[in-house]
Amino acid sequence: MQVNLRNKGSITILDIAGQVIGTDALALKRIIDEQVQVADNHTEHGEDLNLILNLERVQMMDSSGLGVLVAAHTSVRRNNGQVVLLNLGGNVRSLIVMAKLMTIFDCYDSEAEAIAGIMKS
Amino acid sequence: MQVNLRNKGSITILDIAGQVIGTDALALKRIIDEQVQVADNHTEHGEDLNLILNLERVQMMDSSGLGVLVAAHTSVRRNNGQVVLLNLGGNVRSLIVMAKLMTIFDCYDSEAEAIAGIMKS
Amino acid sequence: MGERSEQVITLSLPSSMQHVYLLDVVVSEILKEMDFGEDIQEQINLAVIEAGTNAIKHGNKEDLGKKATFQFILAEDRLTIVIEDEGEGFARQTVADPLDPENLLKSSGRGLFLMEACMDSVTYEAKGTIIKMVKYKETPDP
Amino acid sequence: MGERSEQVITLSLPSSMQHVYLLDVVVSEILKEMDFGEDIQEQINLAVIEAGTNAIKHGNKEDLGKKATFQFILAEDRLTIVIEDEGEGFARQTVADPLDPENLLKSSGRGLFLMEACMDSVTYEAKGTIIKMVKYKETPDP
Ligand SMILES: Nc1ncnc2c1ncn2[C@@H]1O[C@H](COP(=O)(O)OP(=O)(O)O)[C@@H](O)[C@H]1O
Ligand SMILES: Nc1ncnc2c1ncn2[C@@H]1O[C@H](COP(=O)(O)OP(=O)(O)O)[C@@H](O)[C@H]1O
Repeated sequence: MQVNLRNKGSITILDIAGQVIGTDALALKRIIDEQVQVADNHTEHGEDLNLILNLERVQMMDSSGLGVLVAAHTSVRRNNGQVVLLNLGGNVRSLIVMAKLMTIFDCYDSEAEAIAGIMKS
Repeated sequence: MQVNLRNKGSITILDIAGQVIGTDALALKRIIDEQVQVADNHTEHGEDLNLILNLERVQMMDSSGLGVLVAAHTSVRRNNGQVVLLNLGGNVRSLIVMAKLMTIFDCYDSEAEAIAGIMKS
Repeated sequence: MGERSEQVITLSLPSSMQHVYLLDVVVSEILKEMDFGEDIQEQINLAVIEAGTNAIKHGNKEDLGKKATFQFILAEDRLTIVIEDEGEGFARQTVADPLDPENLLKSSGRGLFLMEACMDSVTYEAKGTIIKMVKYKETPDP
Repeated sequence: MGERSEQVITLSLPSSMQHVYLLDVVVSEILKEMDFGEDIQEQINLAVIEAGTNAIKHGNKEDLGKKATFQFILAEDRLTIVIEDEGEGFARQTVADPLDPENLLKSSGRGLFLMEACMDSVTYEAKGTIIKMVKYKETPDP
């Protein structure tokens, strides 16, 4: 798994590639937790945390990867922010559909739409 | 393994890619034997068989792959032709060096040189 | 049918999550050898990763002295995968349903559900220390 | 040293040459997990393919009922690979030297030579039905 972090204004974008299974799911959780930590420290100054997870290049995800998405959703919500998903491939999409998680995540097919989606809410 | 056959004048070029091990070595042997067969049928009309084996995209070769090269050398020689090797990668080169087969094969780093080499002899 | 041409490939791993990737490449290569469609390959891969992760984590509790063993039984019409761990087992029926709305926001508990969703049959034997999963090449006859 | 952190991965295959590719991906993944350099990885890969091919072809004579078994013993300073077949074995010293000029044009007979050239040590046990190969991470202490 490779994760690339970028910022667009107040939004943090994670471009995730490869397999999100096993120890890599754990590693992704740690990266997201760090972002939450940073936002926590800034919240006093009124900053929200909004995350776009770009899953375009994720080849495989298992239930622990899915668990990381859900955990991210929960902890980011606590910071008044949201996690949205970008570019779901067939595999990841059917995983999320199977687990009935489509209602929890807003999903977008372009970065501009994802950013607009976050701004609106 | 993938093999692509091309002709440049009277010379047949085999572009070989992938792994030349196990059953694929056998498959390569069959392809080369077929070329020899075709040349055999034409020899009455004075045609020689000359083969360039382009190994640029060979990722791995084992002793059975090496055996195919040697067998090709022997049967093509019988047809008054020669087998030359093109674009040896580090792996294949060290395999051939280890097996002391450098004296048997002429090796080239460009197709033009390989063709010129065959024409001269 | 196909019994005579059954081939068994066995892989046994020390119980470390680092070896899950090895499991993944083995399954992928076996599926390439067989004639499963691409979507089906991904489903089987996922089910084996889930079962392997459970055997290593929940069964053997990542004790490197304990092994997770995978048997791949290749038949003409189906692939059977038997996963065995050296743990204490568990009772399938005591595991909560991850689709229950009150469980949707839990970050774990979806592995068995996904295994069962991806395979044609999943059975639990020897108190849950042996899991047998089957995927048919086409829908099995009724 | 490193004895305590030894991990054993076992793969057992029906004796068909089609499974040599599975062997290759397993070795490649194990070598990725360990810290061998790229050149060394290729040498080990080659040695295992040669030994596996011999076990399947010469040892088990491609009898699908017979297994070729590969044990990968991962230690901190070395990888040991034990290959076992269910054949009748052979005597290493009776195999002709492929570097002998009179053998150079033979199309076979280079497998054992390459195995021995690529690994730090190769030993033949149980009449040649078990081959044990070792590669150290760095040159072993004298
Ligand atoms: N091989 C196993 N050995 C012991 N317990 C297991 C095993 N597999 C699953 N379990 C139990 O079933 C529960 C649900 O497993 P699963 O659905 O895979 O979700 P998760 O692994 O995220 O907890 C686990 O938390 C564990 O208690
Ligand atoms: N596992 C084995 N069981 C029985 N005989 C073997 C085994 N490995 C090698 N041999 C014998 O040693 C010979 C040389 O093997 P090798 O150097 O690998 O060359 P090749 O496989 O091309 O013949 C084989 O032809 C075979 O007779």
